[in-house]
Amino acid sequence: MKYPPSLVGLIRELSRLPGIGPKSAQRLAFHLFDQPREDIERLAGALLSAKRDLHTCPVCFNITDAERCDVCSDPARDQNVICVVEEPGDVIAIERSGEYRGLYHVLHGVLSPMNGVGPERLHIRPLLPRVQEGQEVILATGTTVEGDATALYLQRLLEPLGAVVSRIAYGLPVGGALEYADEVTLGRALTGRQRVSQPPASPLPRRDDEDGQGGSVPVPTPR
Amino acid sequence: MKYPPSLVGLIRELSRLPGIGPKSAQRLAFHLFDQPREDIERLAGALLSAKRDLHTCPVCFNITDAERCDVCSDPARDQNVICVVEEPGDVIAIERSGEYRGLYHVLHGVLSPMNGVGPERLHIRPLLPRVQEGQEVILATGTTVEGDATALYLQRLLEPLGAVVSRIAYGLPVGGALEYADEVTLGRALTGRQRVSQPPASPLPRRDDEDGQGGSVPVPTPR
Amino acid sequence: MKYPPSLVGLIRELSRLPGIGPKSAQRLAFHLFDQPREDIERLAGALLSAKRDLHTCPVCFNITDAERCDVCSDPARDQNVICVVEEPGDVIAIERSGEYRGLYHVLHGVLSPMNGVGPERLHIRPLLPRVQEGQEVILATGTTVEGDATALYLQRLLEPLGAVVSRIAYGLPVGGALEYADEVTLGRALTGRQRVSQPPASPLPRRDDEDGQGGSVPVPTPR
Amino acid sequence: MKYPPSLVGLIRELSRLPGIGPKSAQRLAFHLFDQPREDIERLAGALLSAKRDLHTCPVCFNITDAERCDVCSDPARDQNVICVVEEPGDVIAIERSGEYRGLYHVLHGVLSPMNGVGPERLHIRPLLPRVQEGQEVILATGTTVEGDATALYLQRLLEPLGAVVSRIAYGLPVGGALEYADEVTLGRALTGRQRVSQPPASPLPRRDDEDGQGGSVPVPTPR
Amino acid sequence: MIRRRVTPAGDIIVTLLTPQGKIKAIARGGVRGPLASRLNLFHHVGVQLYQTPQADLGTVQQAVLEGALPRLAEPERYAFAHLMAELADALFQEGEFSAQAFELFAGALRGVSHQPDPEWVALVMSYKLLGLAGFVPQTARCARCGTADPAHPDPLGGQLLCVACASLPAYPPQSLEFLRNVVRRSVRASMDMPVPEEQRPALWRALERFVTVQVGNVQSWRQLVPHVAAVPA
Amino acid sequence: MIRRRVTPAGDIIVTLLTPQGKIKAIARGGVRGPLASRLNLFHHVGVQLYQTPQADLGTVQQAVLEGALPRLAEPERYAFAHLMAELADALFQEGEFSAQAFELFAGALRGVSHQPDPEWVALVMSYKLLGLAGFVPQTARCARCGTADPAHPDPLGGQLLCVACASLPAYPPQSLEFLRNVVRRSVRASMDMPVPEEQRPALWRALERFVTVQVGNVQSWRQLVPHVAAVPA
Ligand SMILES: [Zn+2]
Ligand SMILES: [Zn+2]
Ligand SMILES: [Zn+2]
Ligand SMILES: [Zn+2]
Ligand SMILES: [Zn+2]
Ligand SMILES: [Zn+2]
Repeated sequence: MKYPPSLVGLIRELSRLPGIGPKSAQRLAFHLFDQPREDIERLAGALLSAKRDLHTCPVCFNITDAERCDVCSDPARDQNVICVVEEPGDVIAIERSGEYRGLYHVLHGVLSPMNGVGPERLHIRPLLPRVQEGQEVILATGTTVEGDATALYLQRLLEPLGAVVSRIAYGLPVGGALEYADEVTLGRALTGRQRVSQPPASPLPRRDDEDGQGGSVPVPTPR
Repeated sequence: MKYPPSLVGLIRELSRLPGIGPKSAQRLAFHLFDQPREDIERLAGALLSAKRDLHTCPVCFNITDAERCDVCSDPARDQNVICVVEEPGDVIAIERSGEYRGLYHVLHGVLSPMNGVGPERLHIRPLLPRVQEGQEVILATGTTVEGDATALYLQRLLEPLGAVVSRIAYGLPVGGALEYADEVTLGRALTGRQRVSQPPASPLPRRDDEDGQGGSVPVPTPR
Repeated sequence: MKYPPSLVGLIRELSRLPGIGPKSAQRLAFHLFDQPREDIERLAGALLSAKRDLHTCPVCFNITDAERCDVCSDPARDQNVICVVEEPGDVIAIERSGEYRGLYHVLHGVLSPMNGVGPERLHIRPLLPRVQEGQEVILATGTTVEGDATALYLQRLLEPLGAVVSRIAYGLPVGGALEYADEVTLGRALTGRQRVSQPPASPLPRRDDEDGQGGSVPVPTPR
Repeated sequence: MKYPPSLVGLIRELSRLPGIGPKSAQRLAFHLFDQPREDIERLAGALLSAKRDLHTCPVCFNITDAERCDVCSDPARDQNVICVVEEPGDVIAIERSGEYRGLYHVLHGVLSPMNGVGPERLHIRPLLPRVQEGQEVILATGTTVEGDATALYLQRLLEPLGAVVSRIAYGLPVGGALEYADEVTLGRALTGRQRVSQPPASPLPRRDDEDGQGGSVPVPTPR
Repeated sequence: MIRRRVTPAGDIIVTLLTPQGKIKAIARGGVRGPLASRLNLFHHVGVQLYQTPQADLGTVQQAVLEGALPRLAEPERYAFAHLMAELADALFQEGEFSAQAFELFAGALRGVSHQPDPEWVALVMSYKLLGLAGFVPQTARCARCGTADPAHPDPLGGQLLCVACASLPAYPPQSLEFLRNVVRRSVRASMDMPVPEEQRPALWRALERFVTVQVGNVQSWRQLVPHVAAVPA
Repeated sequence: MIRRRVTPAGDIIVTLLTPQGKIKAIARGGVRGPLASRLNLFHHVGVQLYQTPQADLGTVQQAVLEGALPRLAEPERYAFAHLMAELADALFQEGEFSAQAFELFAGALRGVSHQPDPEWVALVMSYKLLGLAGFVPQTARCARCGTADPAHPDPLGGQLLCVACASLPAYPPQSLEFLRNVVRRSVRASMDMPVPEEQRPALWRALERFVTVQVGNVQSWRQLVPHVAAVPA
């Protein structure tokens, strides 16, 4: 039995989508066959109009359909912090956490020489004029070797500009048990531990934000 | 932060697809954003032309883009057997097994009163004129309760027509161990066991097909 | 840090058990450490007394603590059928299915030349004197290649004795969909299909047992 | 069929073990039945001698077979840091990370009033005399609400003693991508971020340990 | 989420109080994945459950965090949160629809988390939860002889006794006013009239007795609520 | 681990260079579990694979971290580590047994991570890896005409040319000594005789040409090694 070319064509196009194997593509194609024409047209239309309308924000390289993205054009966001992330999806993840009110900068990748990705392939150059003396830049690339390398590279570029450069914390996920943590993460959780008691000498008042840890200071690593 | 409407629209359309949750839809949308325009247009085109070109075969209700489907229009297929299945995907599954050379009939569903699916919602009526006295009809609906009910319903309809009605075998999947089979399946595998030794009295030559089971005869169920 | 030898020893012994990796063994050991002494002693006692009391039934090689096993010594069991299985656990699985009332024979393995298991390593020889002319022997070894090979080997031995030899059914597990079955199993489910309609010529009353398949007869394989 | 009592007894004892369901217990029992007597005796012996030899260290409540545990009796360990953990298994996890050279204190649980676990049920009281003015105590209980509550409780007890109290870091596990982190953890990873650039005013040399983050200082949380 | 237990196999077994009633479910292997963060004690989560007819426990497929109350881990709040969760677990049965119970319980946890006087929140909300579940202390008549307007503690049943049946001095007026009205009047009204701290131990003892007799054993307060811990068991 | 790729479904596909040869495998759903930490680029891991005859990729069941080299993320080392990994990936085939290749590669990564002069480690180890795989630059005779004792750069093939065939001035003596001996002599000996920094760009150009012509396209150095980036592609 030969399959109709337009069925084969649809299955082939669907199986190009990431995370959709040939079997899922086939199931999707049969599912779509059963849908009313309007639904298919709406899906096709959504694909085309997304491609037509969306582009990257010229300031932060987040995805937008406007001249500037929603964060860059919101004066209520804290203009004094920039959080640097790998991908537009990371912006959504951070926004969902509700813990951040500053600006973003989306690199669209990580340094990976063996995949031909050097600094010039990432949106690094346009980040530099955005950074002011004393401004904080949070390096929120992934905690992989590639994410670390990209963060270290940026750190070297940003320090001479007088930026306060920080890195998101490595450690145990919330709800975790030591027993189930891998040894690398556990090691980082120990070396990155934060002082929670007040240093006896300094009479600074302890900050009282809701996680009870905001005012912590790091302690030297015991070996 | 508000997301651009065309991004939101694309994510919504994608998350309507079966097996694609909101998070995968978001990931897919970002992936599609990164693809060249031509790829998006090709995918949208494949969706539209599949919907335009494909329809069900008027004989067997398989999916086709021709007047009759590839199986129905192939004179080399064994015209003396019809295999009744639930969905077009089942035709592909059976073709892939390579064990069948007859015709098909696709019901496009199973009897499910609870979901409002009665016999009139399935392509049952057009099956009847296809069935000749002495022709075999294999009921290859799923081994769920609904599949069984549909098979029993068809059996009652087809027997008066003089058809040889058969049901695909229940039993242990190939590569299975008894210990891991559920007790219902194990029970069916026992009651459906097939005689493999030659009946001593009958001097019929044993068929020697490659799975060594073709010529088997059932044995009465011990209780 | 060095761990106490008796802790290490316990973890080592526990991790020898099948399905218990080093991490589970460690977790088990800590769990056992927290249990009262009596519980540990009861577990150790259960291990030792099981080893002391249990042996294989001299007739069917099932596990028993009596002279003969519970099945062999039960006159209510159907003495006319013997179901041959690989392991004692398979007896329990079949008993749980509630579909069988005959006798058993436990091989304690399958033929596997690669692992040095030939016929002489299995309890095959004591099976032969148990089999009478006309008695049914159900070969219920697994549906793996080794299980098939063992079944074929036994079939050759048992046919000359006049036994009615049968094999448990291959096919779709109960509750299965064709789409999710692998193609080999699907092929077996098709070739092993069972006739459910009454043969028109033969006026035999159709058996009406609850699965509607007991009186079925096989149909020739279409190719 | 009735199963032999010593088989039933063994299966019952085995299925009491955590993580071993009735089916695994049955499989284990049959496996043990096949093992040589010496192996069973060695396992039973390991159980009994572990129970006989092991007890908690009177200083840190880790498991040991000696008067004091291996860590407490090792003068090479850093006597100036105590890491407080929930369970003996956590000591092993931390030792495996290779990032810690100090002492331990094992609570044997977490505060959980609804399970009847108050401070007096944990080994908290014997921790207090171990803590000296200026000594660091790392609170390495889990990152669950219970672990947090226990850590906060200990913090209040230990601060008046002049201890430097710290908490293991919350954050992204090593090798993680923001997109796959849950929003709670991502929020903690952001608020717990560490300064990696040198504060411009203070001319302190940056520590150069291999993770490049040891000398980091926390930064205020932007909202 | 009112209970959370991790099995040695790494599954998380949770008990949730939802607007659709109390539900027990399992997150298989959950302790190793992102569910561990969301399925935390006292978290407000939206879960997607998969329930097969065979299994007795539904399986948590997805969980979305709606709200976390991290301050509940503070020593002065933690035990009260446990008490609320344990009371809710004891009072409401699986399969029982109760949007009101869910709202009341969620409000109780928020109050214990945010209010400056978590002890008072816990006392008020405990009586409100009991009332919603149908357990209302008898305050109009002596619990032993039926005499009207009793005013003395009932050391066995946690209700009120008349002067003749009583062995203890009468409650101070504020405590008496609280016991007589807490179930009926609004939470806000009770919150605005806190009983002085020195009168609370007696109220805790009464509550503990009432719950133990009427509902059953609840562990939380025996362990951590300081006033009750002093009571001989 | 010499390559790592995360699929949108959250699987991690890794390429490992092992004493038993190069292996490609998949860790299903790995990005959400503890495997993500261990299966990191340049990590030395012990893995337990499950290989079915049908599937083309083995499945990573367990992974144990043997060693991490976090300093490889530093800008001055990172590109060299990538170059080593990419070279190893290009030079060694799946199913090819090579304990020696594993040892050499592991030594190269350790060297790039710890040595004060990672560039020199990368140059030496690149030539050693090439030599082990059978790619040895011709240094005894001119690559174009065969004249003995050539001393000039070969801008196309990265080998050596005689004065007649050459268009560029001869290599300085240290560079020439290095090119003639690096494959044969021990790593330690080469490490003890570093070529001065100003001579290295020419060596990198030669290596880049040689690898591109003999082995194929390698991306790493085009991107980050400063000396080579200057070369017109
Ligand atoms: Zn922007
Ligand atoms: Zn057709
Ligand atoms: Zn027997
Ligand atoms: Zn100790
Ligand atoms: Zn009275
Ligand atoms: Zn020449």
